[in-house]
Amino acid sequence: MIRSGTYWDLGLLVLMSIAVYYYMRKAGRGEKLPSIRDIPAVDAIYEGVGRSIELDKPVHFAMGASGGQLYSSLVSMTLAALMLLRHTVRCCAKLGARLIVHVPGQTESIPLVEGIVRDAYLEEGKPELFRREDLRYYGYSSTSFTQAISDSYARDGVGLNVCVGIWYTDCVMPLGAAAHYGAMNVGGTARWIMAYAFAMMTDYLLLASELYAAGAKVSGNPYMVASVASEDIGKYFVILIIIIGVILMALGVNMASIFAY
Amino acid sequence: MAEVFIKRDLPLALIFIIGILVIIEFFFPHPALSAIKAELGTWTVIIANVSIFLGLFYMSYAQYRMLQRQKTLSGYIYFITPFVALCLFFIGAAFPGYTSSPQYQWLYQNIYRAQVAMYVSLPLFYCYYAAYRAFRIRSIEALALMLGGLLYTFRQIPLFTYLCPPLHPIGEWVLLVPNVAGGRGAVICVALASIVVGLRTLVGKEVTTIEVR
Amino acid sequence: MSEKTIWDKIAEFDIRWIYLLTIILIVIPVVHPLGIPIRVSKPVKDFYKTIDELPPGSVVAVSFRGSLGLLDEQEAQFLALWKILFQRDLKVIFYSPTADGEIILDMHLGKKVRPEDYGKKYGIDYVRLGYAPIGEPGEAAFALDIRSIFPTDYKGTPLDEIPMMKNINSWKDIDLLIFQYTACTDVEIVIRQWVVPYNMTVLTMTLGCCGPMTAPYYPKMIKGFLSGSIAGAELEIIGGVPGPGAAMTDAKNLGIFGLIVSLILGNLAYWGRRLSKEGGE
Amino acid sequence: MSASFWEILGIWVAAFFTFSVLSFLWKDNPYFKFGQQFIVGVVVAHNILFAMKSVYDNAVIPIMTQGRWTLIIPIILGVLMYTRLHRDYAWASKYPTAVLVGTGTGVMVTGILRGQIIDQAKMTVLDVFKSSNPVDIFNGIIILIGVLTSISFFIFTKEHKGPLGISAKIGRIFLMISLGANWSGETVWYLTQMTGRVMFLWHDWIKRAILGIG
Repeated sequence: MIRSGTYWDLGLLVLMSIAVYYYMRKAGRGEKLPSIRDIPAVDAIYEGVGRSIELDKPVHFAMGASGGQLYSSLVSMTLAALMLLRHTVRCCAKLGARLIVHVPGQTESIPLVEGIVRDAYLEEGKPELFRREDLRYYGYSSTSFTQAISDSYARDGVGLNVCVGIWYTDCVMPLGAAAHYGAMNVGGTARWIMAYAFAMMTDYLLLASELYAAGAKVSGNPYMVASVASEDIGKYFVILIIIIGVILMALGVNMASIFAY
Repeated sequence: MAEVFIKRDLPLALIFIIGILVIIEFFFPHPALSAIKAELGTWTVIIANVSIFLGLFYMSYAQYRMLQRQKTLSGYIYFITPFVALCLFFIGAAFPGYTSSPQYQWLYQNIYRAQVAMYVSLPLFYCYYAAYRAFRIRSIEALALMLGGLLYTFRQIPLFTYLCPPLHPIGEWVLLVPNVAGGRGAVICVALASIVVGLRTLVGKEVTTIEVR
Repeated sequence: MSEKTIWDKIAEFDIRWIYLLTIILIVIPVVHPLGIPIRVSKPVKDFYKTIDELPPGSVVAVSFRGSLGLLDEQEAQFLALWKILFQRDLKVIFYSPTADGEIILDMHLGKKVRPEDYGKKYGIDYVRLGYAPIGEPGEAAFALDIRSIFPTDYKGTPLDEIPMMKNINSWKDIDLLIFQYTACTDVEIVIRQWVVPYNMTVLTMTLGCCGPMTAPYYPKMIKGFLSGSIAGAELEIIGGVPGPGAAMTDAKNLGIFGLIVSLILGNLAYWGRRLSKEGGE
Repeated sequence: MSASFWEILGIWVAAFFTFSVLSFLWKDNPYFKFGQQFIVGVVVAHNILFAMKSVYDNAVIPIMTQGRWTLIIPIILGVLMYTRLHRDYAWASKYPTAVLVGTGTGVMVTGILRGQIIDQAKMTVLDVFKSSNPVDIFNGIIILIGVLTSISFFIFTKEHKGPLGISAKIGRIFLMISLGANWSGETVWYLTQMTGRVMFLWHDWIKRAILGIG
C-alpha cells in the first residue's frame, strides 16, 4: 500500500522518469536533441587554463570542505562537481597546466576524486602528469580547509580558480583570496544560500541549477546532455500546476487538501 | 568480459539495486524494506568512518612532498606542526572520558573554537573587498542585488531602523516577499535537476560513476 | 605617462585601511555601548506568541544542533529561550544531534541559566537526553519512538525511570518542537521529518544568514523563527529576559559602515572613470 | 572569583590562534602559516577520534554484544576504500562507493520531491489566498510572479528570446534580490562573529587575562 501523502511525489517521479527515458532513448538512437543554451562558465575554464599557462601559475580546483557528500541528499551536487573536475583536468592535460585539487573533507570521496583525476589524465594520453601530492587533504572542517587553500594560493600562485559543488561559508575566503592573488574565478553552487558569494566574487558564474547543466554539457556524453532536456519538462509541469492551482483556488477549490495527497 | 562485469557493471548494478530499494521503501513502506534501509544507513556511516585514515595518508604525503621541495628550517617546522597538533589531541583523548575528557575539551575549546570563530569572521572582510572591487552597479540586476542586500542589512542593524523606522518593515518585506519568490524558483529548479542526476545515476548513465577505472 | 586621476587613486586605494576602520568601528561600541533601541520583528513576535499561548503542562522538545564556533551568533537566542521556557509551566526535553550542542548545554544550562532559579527540577520539569549523531534518518526515528534513539538520558538513567518521560514516547506526546540549527539547509530536515508527516507545530532558531532560507516556510510550516543574534536580542526584549544579545547587537551598529564605504568607493571609482572617459571622448 | 591558571592559559592560547587567523588580512605570513598547519593537524586528529568512536559504537559493540555479524560487511567495504592507493586494485574501491552513492541517490530522490518541489508549489498557490487583506494578496501575487519567472530563467532548452526572454529577465531580478538578501544575512552574521571575537579579546583577553579585572 502506498504511503499516505506521497501520491504527488510518486506522480512527479514517474513523470520525470518518463521524460528522462524519452530523451535518453532519443539520444541512444542518435536523434536530434534540444540544444542547451550557452553557459559561459564552461568555456571560461578552458580559457582560464590557458591564462594560467601564460602566467606560469597552477590551476586550483575545489569542491568545498563538505563537497564530497556521497550518501546525503546533496550527492547530485558532488557528482556534478566531479564532472567539472574531469573537464578541468582534461583542459589542463591538453594545454599542459599544473592542477592542484583541494580534496573535500569526506574521506570516503577521495577514491572517486583520485579516480576521476587519474582517468582524465589517461584519457588525454598524459597519465604521467598525475601527481598525488597535488591532491591536498586538510581534514573535515571548513576552518582548516579555507585557511589551507588560501595559504596554497599564496605559496603556489593561482592562475585559474575553479570552485564548484557543495559550498557553505567556506567559499568566501577562497574566492576572495584567489581574486586578491590575481586569479580568474569560475564557480558556483546549487546551494542557494551561498550562491550570492559566487555571484559577487566570480568572473564566470554557475548559478544554482546551471551547475548541473554545465556538468552534463562538459561530459560530452549524449545521454547526459539529453537528460538536461527532461529537467525542463519538470519545470513546465511545476509552472502548470501553480497556474492551475491558482485558478482552481480562485474558483473555490481547496488546494491545500489536494496538495496533501 | 568478466573483468568488465566485476570492475564496472557490478558496481553499477549495486547502485541501481540499493537506490531503487530506498525509493520503493519510501513509497511502499514494508517492515522488511524499512529494516534494509535502516541497515544501509548504518553501513554508510561505518564505511565512511573506516575510510578516515585515507585522509591522514593524503595529508601526510602532501606534507612530505612539500618538505622535499623546501628543506629549510621553516620547511621542517611547517612539516612537523600538523603532526604535533595531531599528537596533542590524541594525548588529550587518552585521558579518561576520551573526547569528553576535560583535557580534550580544553584543547578543543581554546584552539579549535578560537580558530573557527575567527575564521567565520574573516569573510566579512572579503565581502567588503568584493563590494569595493567587484560590486559595480552597471545593470538593473546588479542594482536589484544591491538593493535587496542593503535593505535587508538596514533591517538587521538597529541604528538604521532607529534613524529611519520605515526601513524595518521594508527590510522585512524584502525578506518575506521577493526573496521568497526568487529563492523558491531556484530551489525548485535545483531539486528538479537533482532528480534527473539521481535517475541518470540509477540507470548507469552518470559518467562519473561509470568511467572511473 | 598620463597622470593619475582622483578616480584612479580611489580605484587603487588599499582596502586594508577599510579593514582597519571596520575593526576600530567594532571596538568602539564594545568598549562604550551606544544603547540604540531594538525593534521586534514579526517572526520573533510569532515565535514568542507560540510559546506564550501553549497550555500549562505542554511538552516542548528542543532539538539542539549548536556549534561551538558559531556560539556568538546564537548564544543570546538560546539563553533567552531557556529563560522563557523555564518561566512557564512546561515540560522541556533537550536533545543534541551534534556533539557541540551537548558541550554547549554542559557549559550553559545550570550555569548561565539555572532551572532551579525558576523552581524547575530535573526529571520533573525538564530532561536532557544527551548527544546522538542521528542525522536526518535518526530525526525521523526519534519522532516515531524517542526511546529508539535515546533509551537513557544524558546521565545513563533509563527514560522509563524518569517521572517526566513516563508518558512521553513519540511525536504524539510533543506539543511543540523547537529546532535549533546552524547549517542553513537543515531547515529541510525539520520540514521533511516533523512538519510534513505530523503537521507538528515547529519553531526554528538559526544563524542570521539562514533567515532568508527559512523565510519561505514561514508562517505556514514554521510558526516563527529566530535568525541571528539580533533575533536573540529581540526575544530578550519581548520576553523581558535580559541577556548578551542586546550588547552584541549594539556592537554591530558601526561595523557595517565598512561595507557602505567599500560600496561607495568602488562605485565612485568605476563611474568616475567611466564618465570622465566618456566625457573625454 | 579569580580565574584559574588553566582558564587564563586557555584565553592566551585562544587569543594566539585568533590573531593567527586575523593576520592573514594583512598578508600571508609565517604566523598565519603556523596556525594553518596546526589546525590541519587538529582537525585530522578530531576526525579520526570521532570516526574511531563511531565505528566502535555502530559496528564493534553491536557485533560483540548483539551478534550483528552483518556489520562486518561495511567494515570490509570501508577497508576496500584503501585499494585506491594501489593502481592495480583501485577498481575495488568502486564497491563501497557504489553502496554510498546508491543510498545517497535513493535518499536524495525521495527526500526532495515533497519539501523542495511540491510544497514549494503549494505554498506559492496558497500565498495568493493567505487572507483577504489587500497587502497580503499583493504580496502573494508578487511571490507568484517571482516564482514563475525565476523558474523560466532556468529553462535551458529554449533561447531566452521573446516572452520567455522577458520572463527570464524579470526572474533574474527576483533571483538577484534573493541573492542580495542572502548576502546581507551572511554579511551581518560575519559581523556578529567578528564582534564576538572583539568582545572576547576585550573582555577576556585584555580585561581578564592581561589586566586581571573581572
